[in-house]
Amino acid sequence: MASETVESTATADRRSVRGRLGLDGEALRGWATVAPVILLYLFVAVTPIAFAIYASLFEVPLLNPNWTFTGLSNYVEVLTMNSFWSSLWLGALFMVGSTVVQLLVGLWIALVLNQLDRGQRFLTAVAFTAYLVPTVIVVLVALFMFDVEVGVLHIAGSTLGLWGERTFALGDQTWAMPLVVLVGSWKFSIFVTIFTLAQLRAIPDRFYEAAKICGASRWEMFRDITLPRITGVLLIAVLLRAVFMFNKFDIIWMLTEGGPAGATTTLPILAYRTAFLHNDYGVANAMAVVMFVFLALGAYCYFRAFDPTAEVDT
Amino acid sequence: MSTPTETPSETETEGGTRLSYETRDRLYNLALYGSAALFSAVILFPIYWMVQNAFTDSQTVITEFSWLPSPETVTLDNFSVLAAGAVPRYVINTIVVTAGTIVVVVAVSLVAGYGMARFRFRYKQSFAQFLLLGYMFSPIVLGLPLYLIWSEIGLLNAQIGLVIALSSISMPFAVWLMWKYIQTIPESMEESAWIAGASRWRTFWDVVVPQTKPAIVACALFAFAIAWNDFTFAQILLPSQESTTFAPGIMRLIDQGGYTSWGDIMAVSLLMTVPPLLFAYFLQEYLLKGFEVRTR
Amino acid sequence: LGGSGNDDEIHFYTDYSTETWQDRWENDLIPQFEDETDHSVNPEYAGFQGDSEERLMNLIQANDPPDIHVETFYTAADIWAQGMLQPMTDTLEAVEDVNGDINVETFEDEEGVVSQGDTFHVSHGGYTNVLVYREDIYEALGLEVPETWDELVDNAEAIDDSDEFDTARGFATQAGVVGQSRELFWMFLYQNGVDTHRMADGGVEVWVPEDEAIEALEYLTELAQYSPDPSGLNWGTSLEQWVQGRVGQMYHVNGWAAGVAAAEGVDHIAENTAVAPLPRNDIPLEESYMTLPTGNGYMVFEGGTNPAGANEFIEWLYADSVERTASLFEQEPMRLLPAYDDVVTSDAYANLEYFQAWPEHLELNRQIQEEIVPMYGQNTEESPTTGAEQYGLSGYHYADMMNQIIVGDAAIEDALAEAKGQAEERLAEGKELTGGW
Amino acid sequence: MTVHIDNMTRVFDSPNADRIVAVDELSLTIEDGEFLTLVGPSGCGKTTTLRCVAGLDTPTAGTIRVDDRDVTELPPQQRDVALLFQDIALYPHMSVRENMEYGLKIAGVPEDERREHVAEAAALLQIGDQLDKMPASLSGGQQQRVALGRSLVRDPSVFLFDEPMSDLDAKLKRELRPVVQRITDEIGCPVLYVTHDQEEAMTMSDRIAIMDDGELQQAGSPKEVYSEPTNDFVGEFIGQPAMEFFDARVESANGTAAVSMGNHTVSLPATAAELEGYVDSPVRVGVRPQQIGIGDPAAGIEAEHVLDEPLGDETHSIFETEFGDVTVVTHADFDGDGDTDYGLVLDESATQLFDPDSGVRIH
Amino acid sequence: MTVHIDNMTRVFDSPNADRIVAVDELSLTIEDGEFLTLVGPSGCGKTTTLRCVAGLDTPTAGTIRVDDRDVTELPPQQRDVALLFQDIALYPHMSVRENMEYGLKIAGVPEDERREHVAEAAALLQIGDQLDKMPASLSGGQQQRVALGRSLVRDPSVFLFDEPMSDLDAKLKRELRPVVQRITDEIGCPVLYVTHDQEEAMTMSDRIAIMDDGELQQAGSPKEVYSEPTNDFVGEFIGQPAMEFFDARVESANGTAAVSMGNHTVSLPATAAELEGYVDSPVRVGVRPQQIGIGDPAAGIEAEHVLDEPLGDETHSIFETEFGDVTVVTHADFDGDGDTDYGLVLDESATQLFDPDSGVRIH
Ligand SMILES: Nc1ncnc2c1ncn2[C@@H]1O[C@H](COP(=O)(O)OP(=O)(O)OP(=O)(O)O)[C@@H](O)[C@H]1O
Ligand SMILES: Nc1ncnc2c1ncn2[C@@H]1O[C@H](COP(=O)(O)OP(=O)(O)OP(=O)(O)O)[C@@H](O)[C@H]1O
Ligand SMILES: [Mg+2]
Ligand SMILES: [Mg+2]
Repeated sequence: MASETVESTATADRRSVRGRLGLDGEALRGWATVAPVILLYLFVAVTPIAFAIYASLFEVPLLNPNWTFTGLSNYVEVLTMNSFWSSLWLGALFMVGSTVVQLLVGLWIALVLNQLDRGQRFLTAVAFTAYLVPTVIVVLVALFMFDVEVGVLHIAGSTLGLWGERTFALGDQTWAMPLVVLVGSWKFSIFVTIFTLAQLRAIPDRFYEAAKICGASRWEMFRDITLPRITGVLLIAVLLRAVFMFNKFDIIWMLTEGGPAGATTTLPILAYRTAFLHNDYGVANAMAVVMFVFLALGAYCYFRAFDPTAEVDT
Repeated sequence: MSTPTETPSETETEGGTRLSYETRDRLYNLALYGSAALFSAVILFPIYWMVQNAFTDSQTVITEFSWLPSPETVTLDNFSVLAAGAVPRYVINTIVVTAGTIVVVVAVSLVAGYGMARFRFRYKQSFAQFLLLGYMFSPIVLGLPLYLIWSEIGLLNAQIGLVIALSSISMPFAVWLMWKYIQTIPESMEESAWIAGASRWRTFWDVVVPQTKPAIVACALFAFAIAWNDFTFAQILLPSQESTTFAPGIMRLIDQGGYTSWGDIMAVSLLMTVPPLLFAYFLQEYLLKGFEVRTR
Repeated sequence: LGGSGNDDEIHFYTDYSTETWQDRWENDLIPQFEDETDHSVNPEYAGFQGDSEERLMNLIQANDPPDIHVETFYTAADIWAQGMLQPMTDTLEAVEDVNGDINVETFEDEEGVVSQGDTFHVSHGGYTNVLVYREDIYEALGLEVPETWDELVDNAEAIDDSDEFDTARGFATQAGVVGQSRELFWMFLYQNGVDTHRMADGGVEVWVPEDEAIEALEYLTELAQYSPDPSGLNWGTSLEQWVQGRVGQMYHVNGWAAGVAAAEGVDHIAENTAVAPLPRNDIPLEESYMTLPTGNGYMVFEGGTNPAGANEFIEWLYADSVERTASLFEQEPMRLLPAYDDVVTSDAYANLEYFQAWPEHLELNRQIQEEIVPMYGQNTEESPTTGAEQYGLSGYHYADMMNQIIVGDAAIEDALAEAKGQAEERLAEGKELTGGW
Repeated sequence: MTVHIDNMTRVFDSPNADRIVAVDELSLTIEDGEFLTLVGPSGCGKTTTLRCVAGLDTPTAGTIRVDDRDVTELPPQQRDVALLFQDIALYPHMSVRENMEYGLKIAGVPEDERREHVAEAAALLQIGDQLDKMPASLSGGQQQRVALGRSLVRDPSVFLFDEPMSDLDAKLKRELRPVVQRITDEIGCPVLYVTHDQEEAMTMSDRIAIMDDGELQQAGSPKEVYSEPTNDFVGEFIGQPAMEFFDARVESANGTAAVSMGNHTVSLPATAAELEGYVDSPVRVGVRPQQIGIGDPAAGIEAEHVLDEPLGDETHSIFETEFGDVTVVTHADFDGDGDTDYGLVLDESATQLFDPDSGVRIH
Repeated sequence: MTVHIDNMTRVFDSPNADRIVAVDELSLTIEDGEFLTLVGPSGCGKTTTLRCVAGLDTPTAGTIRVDDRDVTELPPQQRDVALLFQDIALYPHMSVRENMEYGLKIAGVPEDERREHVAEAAALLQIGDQLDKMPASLSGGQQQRVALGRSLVRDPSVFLFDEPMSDLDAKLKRELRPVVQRITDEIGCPVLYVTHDQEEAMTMSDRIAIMDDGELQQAGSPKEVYSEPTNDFVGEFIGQPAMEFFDARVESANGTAAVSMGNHTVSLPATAAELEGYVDSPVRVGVRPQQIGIGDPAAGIEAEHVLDEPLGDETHSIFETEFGDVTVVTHADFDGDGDTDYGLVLDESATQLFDPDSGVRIH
C-alpha cells in the first residue's frame, strides 16, 4: 500500500511536470499537426507583415533600393493627409454599404433557397457560381454591361432616367460608389448565403413542427426559431465580410481605379496609389498599419458587443 | 375548436383583419417564388449576357444591342481565342494552380484541424485567433515583401510558389472549418479503431478522413474560390508569361492589344464560369454540410 | 524563363510585348542572337499601365533590376535621376552610323538628356503627338481639319450631334489619373504658347502661367462634354474607343490607332484614320512649345547582372543593318515611328509586309515624319530639358488635376494651384537627386 | 372533445418506385378524456397516424374529425393540439421558461398569466428550480419534463405523444409515467399516446390500439388485449416475456377437445363443438411463459435447459425444445441444469388457439 | 487471462477548479471466462473504469494487470481488448462487412480468412444477409449486432462492453442478451460489462459489481446482491420495482426483536442479540414490493390507493402512506379502489434492516 502511494504520486508528478511545460507527448503531437500551417503562415503572412511594419518607418523610394530611416514621420504624414481621412470615410461607406447589402441579400437568398421545393438544386448551384466566378470576369462583364453604347445595364439605367444617355455610370460621381457596392455584392452576397443556408438546413424540421403545433405563424417561426438559430453564423459572416470589404482592392481598382475623381478611392486604393504611383512605399505601409489598427479596434469592439464565437460551439 | 370564439389565436390577437389561412398561404408562395425568380434573374442575367455575347459576332457585340441572340449573328468564332496564343496556357496554369492549392489546403488543414480537435495543447485558442488576425492586414502592400521572399527562396515563377501563397491565405478559414467539423465526429469511432490495434495515423486515414468528406469539399471549394479568383498574388509571384494564370494573363492581353474584343472576353469568361458551376451543382450537398457550423 | 535566371543571362524587360512581338523575340531575334554570340537572353514582357511599373519596382527593390528596360525616357526619369542607368553613348553612335541620325527630341540638345556628354537611352522609335481624326466623318459632315481650338470644339460638337454617326463622340478627353491625361494637358499648354518649366537664373523652374493654363483647362473642360467617360480614358482605352468607332477625334500618338484598327480587322476605321498636327489656340506656329517626338527605347541598368551583354544585344538589333532595324517595325508598325532619319525612307521599311498590305499607312507615317514633325520643336531653345525637369514631369500631379477638374467638380484655379505646388515639390526633389541640374 | 379517425390511409411515394402504405384504412375513435395508446413494432405507422392527427401530415384518404368538425385538411396551427415528440425538440436557444411558455406567447396570453401557468406546470413536474436554465444544461429526464411542460401549459383540446419516453432509462420512465397520467387526467382531453414499449402501454392506457404494418389489429382495454388477443400478433406483442407458440393439431374425443403437439397432448377447456372446423386441423397454441410449468420429461414437452436469467423475484429460463427455444418464467431460485431433461407443462386453462394461416384467435 | 484492477483512482481536473474523482480506489478482479457486470447510476464512474481497462484513459493512481502483465500505461493498440460502445460507433463510410473485418485487416489477416471469420460471426448474429449494406440502412438492433460482430470476430483477450444495449428497446434487448452471452461464453475471456439497467445486470452476469459515486459498493453473484445487499443503496438499486424503505425503530421483547413503524409493528426473524446496538434506535426497514401484501387497514400500514399499473401477469399498485408513496406488486386482476382504505402487510421473513446513517445492512 505504501509503495503504491509513492508510485502513484510519482506518476502524478511526472504528468504534471510535463504538463506544466506544455510539452507532453500530446502537446507535441498537437503542435506537430499545426506546424505546416504555422510554417506557411510565417512565409506568407507574418514575415511580410513584419516587413511592411518595418518599412513603414523608412522612406522607401520604390525605384531605388536605398531606404532612409525616418522614424514615425510616415505616420505623421498619413494622419495629417486630407486624402487619408476622406478615403477612410469612403472606405467606411464602402464597407458598411457592402456589408449591409451583402448581409440582407445573402440572407434573403438563403431563406428563399431553403424554402423552395422545386428547382432548389439548380438555383443553389447558380447562386454559388456567382461567388466562384473570378473577380476579373465579374469586372469585365460589369464593364461590358455598363458600356455606353451596347451595355445592357447602361441602357436600362438611362431609359429609367437614372443617368444620361451618354453617361458612363461607373464614371459618374454619384453612381460610381453605389454601383461598385452593387457589383461587389453580386459576387459576395453568396458568401453569406452559403453560411446561412448551411445553417438553415441544419435546423431540424421538428422545431418548426413543434412551433406549428403551438399555432405559430410563419413570421413567428422565423422570428423565434430561424433567426435565433442563425444569428451566430450571421455575426461571424458579417465580421468576415466587413473585414474583407474594408481591405478590398481588386474589384474597385479594376472597375474604377478609385475614380471618378476619387469617388471610390477607399484606403486600399489610396495605399496602392501611394506606393506605386507616388513611389512612396514607406507611407503606404504606414497607411496599411493604421488601417490594421482601425480594423483591429473595430473587430475588438464588435467582439465585445456581440461575441460571435460564443454563439458557435467550440 | 368548433366555433371561432374558442380559437383566440385566430381572431383576437391579430384583429379581424387577419387574412384567411389559404390566402396567406397563397401570398406567401407568391412572395417566395417571386423572390426566387427575382434573384435568379439578377444572378443569371449577367451570365446569360455573357453567354449571349460569347456566341455573337464580335463586331455586332460592340455595335448592336439586342436582348436576344439573333440567328444571323450567332457564331462560334469568339471561341477561337481559347485556342489562340497564350489563353490556353493561362487556363491550364490556372487549373494547375487551383488543383495544387486545393490539394495543399485540404491536406494541411485536415491534419491541423484534426490536431486542433483531438489534441490538448496550450495556446490552441490563441493560435486560432492569431490565424484570423492575418486577415486584418490589407494585402495590397504585401506584394513587395512577398516578392522579395519568393525571389530569395527561388519560388518566383514557380507555380508551386503561388500554390503555397494561396494555400496559406486560405488557411485560417480552412483550418477553422476542419477543426469544427472534426469535433462533430464522435471520438469513439477512433477509439474503437485503436482498440482494434490501428495506429493513430492509420485511424486518421481509415476512419477520420472518409467521414470528413463534407468539410473537405467545403475547404476545397473555398480554396478553389481563392485560387480561381486570384489576381494579385499571381500578378506578383508569376510574372513570366509561361507560368502566369488566367486573371493577370487576360489583363495583360487586354492591355497589350490596346483593344478589347468584348466577344472574345465573353467567350473566355464563359469558359472560366463553367467549372465553378459544375462544382456548385454536383457538390452542393457536401458543401453545405461542410459549412454547417454548429451553433448553440 | 522569366524573372530570375542564371547570372550572365541578359534579363530583358520589354513592353514590346504584343503576341506578334513575343513570337518574334522568342522564335527569331533571340535565338539568332544567342546563336551568334555566347549570350543568352531572358525576355520578360510588361503590359503598359501600372502593372509593368509595379514589377519593375519589385525587381529594383530586390536589388535585381533587369539588364534592359524598355520605356519612354521621361517616364523613367526618376530611375535615371537616381543614377541607376548606364551611359550608352557608344552604342547610340554605333546605331546612328548604320541608321542615320537620331531624330527624337531628347537628343537634339547637348545640354539635354545627353548630359555630361553621355547618352542614357537608345531609342527604337519616337512618339509624335497628333490629332487623330476620322476622315469619313469629316467628309460626311463637311468638316475641315481644325487648326484652332475653337475649330476643334466646333468639330467635336458637330460629330457629337450628328445622327449619322450616332455612336461616335466628338473628342476623347483623357482625364484618368494616368499618363495620358497629363500629356493632354501639356499639349494644350504648348499649343497655348507656354511650357511646364523654363530656365531662370541658370536653373529650371516651374512655369505654368495661370492665364494660359486656365484657358487650356477651360477648353478641355468644354471638350470633355463631347467625350466618352473621361475618367476611364488612357492610352489603351482611348484606342479601344477608337477601334469601336466611338470617337471622331482624339489626342494620341502617331498612327497607332490606325494600326490597332487594322490588327483587329476593323477595316473601315483603319482606312479612315487620319492624323494632323494638334490645333493651337490662336497663336502663331513659332510660339508653340510642341516638342519633337519623344523617344521610346532601351535603357540599361548599371546594377544589372550583364550590362555589357545588354549593350551588345542592343547593338546587334539596331547597329547591324538598316534592314534589320527596319524589320523591327514589322510588329506594331504604326505605334512608333523609327527614331533614325534613314529608316522611314528605306526600301526595307517600305517593303515590310504590313505596308504592302496597308500602303496608306506607310503614307501616314511618312506624313508624320515629313509634315508634322517639322512643325514641332519651334521653341527648343527656351524649353529646358534637364534631369530635374524630366524628373519633375514623371509625377502624376497634373493627371490628378485633370481628373479633379474634368471628372470631379473641383474649381480650376484651386486644382491648378495645388498641382503647381506639387510640381514645385517634385522639381525640388529632382534637383536634389540630380545635383541641381 | 372526441377524435374520430375514419378509414384513414396514408401512402408515401418512395424514391425507388414502390409506394409505401404507412397507414392502411385506420378507423379509431378517441373519446373525450380517454387515454388511448397506439402500440406496434417499428415502422407500423404509429408516427404517421399521429402526424396526420396533428396536421403535420395529410392523409391520402379518409377523414379526421374532432367532434363534428372535419379537420383533415387543416394546418396544425388551427387544430389546437399538443404534441410531444420522441426526440424532445426543445429550443436550445430559449431558456426552460421560454420553452415552456412559447405556446402561450404565440396564443397571445399576457406575460403574468404565462408565468403563472408555467410555474404551476413546473411545480407539478418538479422542475420549478430549473426554469432559468438553458435546456442543454439539463439531464435527459429533466428535458423530457420540460417538453412535457411545454405541451401541458397549453391546455389543448387533443393531446398527442410520440414515444415521449423511449430515450429515458427504465427508472426515469417509471417515475414519469404517473406524472403524465396525472396531468392528462387533469386536462381531461382525448390523449393519443404512441409507444412501442408495451409495458408503458399496459400501465398507462384506458385503451390500447395495436397496429401492425399500417393496419389496426385490435383496440381494447389493457386487460382485454392481454387476455383476449384477436390474433397471434397481438398475443405475442402484448405481455412480457412474449407469448410462446407451438404448432399443434386439434384432436377431439367425446366432445372434449385436445391439442397434440409432437408427442405431447394437452386437453382444452373448450368443447369440440366450439372448435368446429378446426378438428383434425393444424393450429397454433399460444401460452404465456408465466403459464408454463416445469416438470419431468414425461409430463410435458421434452426440453433441454439452455439459460437462466434470474431477475431476483423470478427467473426467466430458456429451454430448447422441438418447437424451438421456449422461455419459461420460473421461481426466483430456479437454477436449471443442462444435464437434466425437463418437461414443459402448459397450463391448460390458459392456452389459446390461433388459426395457423390467418393468425386469428379461435378460442 | 485474468484482469486485476488494484486501487485504481481516476481524477479529472474540471474547468471550474474542483477536481472530480470519477473512480475512487477501485479494486476488482475479473476471472478468466467470468462475465462481470458493472452497474450504477449515471456518472458513477463505470465508463471511466472501462476506458482505463481498455487503455483509452490512464488511471491517476493504481494499477491494472492482465495476468501478471502490468498494462496500466500501455496504449490501447497493445492490449488486445475488444470494446463495444454505447453509441455503437460503426463507421458510416464502410459496409457492414468492412466494419466487421476492420480489426482483422489491421491485424494483417488475409482476405479470405477474414471473410470466413466475418461470415461465421454474421451467421451467429443473424445478419448474414446484411453484409453488403451500409450501416445507415440498418435498424438500431441490426447495427448493434454489427458492432457486436465487429468485436467478436477478433477473439480478444478481454471483452469490454459499455452499455451496448441502452439505445435498444426492451424487445430487442431481450433478444440480444442471449446472443451476447453465448458469444462471450464461446470466446471464454474475462468480460466486463457496463450497464445501468439492473435487469440486464441480473440476467446476464456471473457477478455484479455495483458502483456509486466512484466507489465500489458490492460485488457478488446476482442472487447475492439481490438477497443480501451490503447497504441500502444496493438494495434499492437492484430489483424491480425498487425496494421500499420505511423509517422504523427496533424494539426488543423477550429476546425477540421487532420494528415499529408508525403505529404498526413487525416482528423480526432476528433475535435481539443479533441486533446488538440497534435496540431502541432508529433503523430503515427495506422490503421488496413483491413481499408486501395487501390487507385491511388494521392489519398493516394504513394506505390509500393511488394508481394501478396492470402489466398483464401482475399489477404494480401505488399506495400513499405516512412513509410516502409505496409500490406494491399485486396480482394481475387487482383493481384498487380509491375509496377503500388498505393496510400494507410486510412479509416478516423478507424484511431487511439498514443503518439509517451509513446505510449498511444490519441483518
Ligand atoms: N416522409 C416519409 N416518406 C416516405 N416514407 C415514410 C415517410 N414517413 C414514414 N414513412 C414510412 O412509413 C412507414 C411508417 O412509418 P412511421 O414513422 O409512421 O412508423 P412508426 O410506427 O412511427 O415507427 P417507429 O416505431 O420506428 O417510430 C415506414 O415504413 C416509413 O418508412
Ligand atoms: N474527460 C472527462 N473530463 C472531466 N470529467 C469527466 C471526464 N470523463 C468523465 N468525467 C466525470 O467523471 C464522472 C464519471 O463519469 P463516467 O462517464 O465514468 O460515468 P458513467 O458511470 O459511465 O455514467 P453514465 O451511466 O452516464 O455513462 C462524471 O462525473 C463525469 O462528469
Ligand atoms: Mg415513430
Ligand atoms: Mg458511461
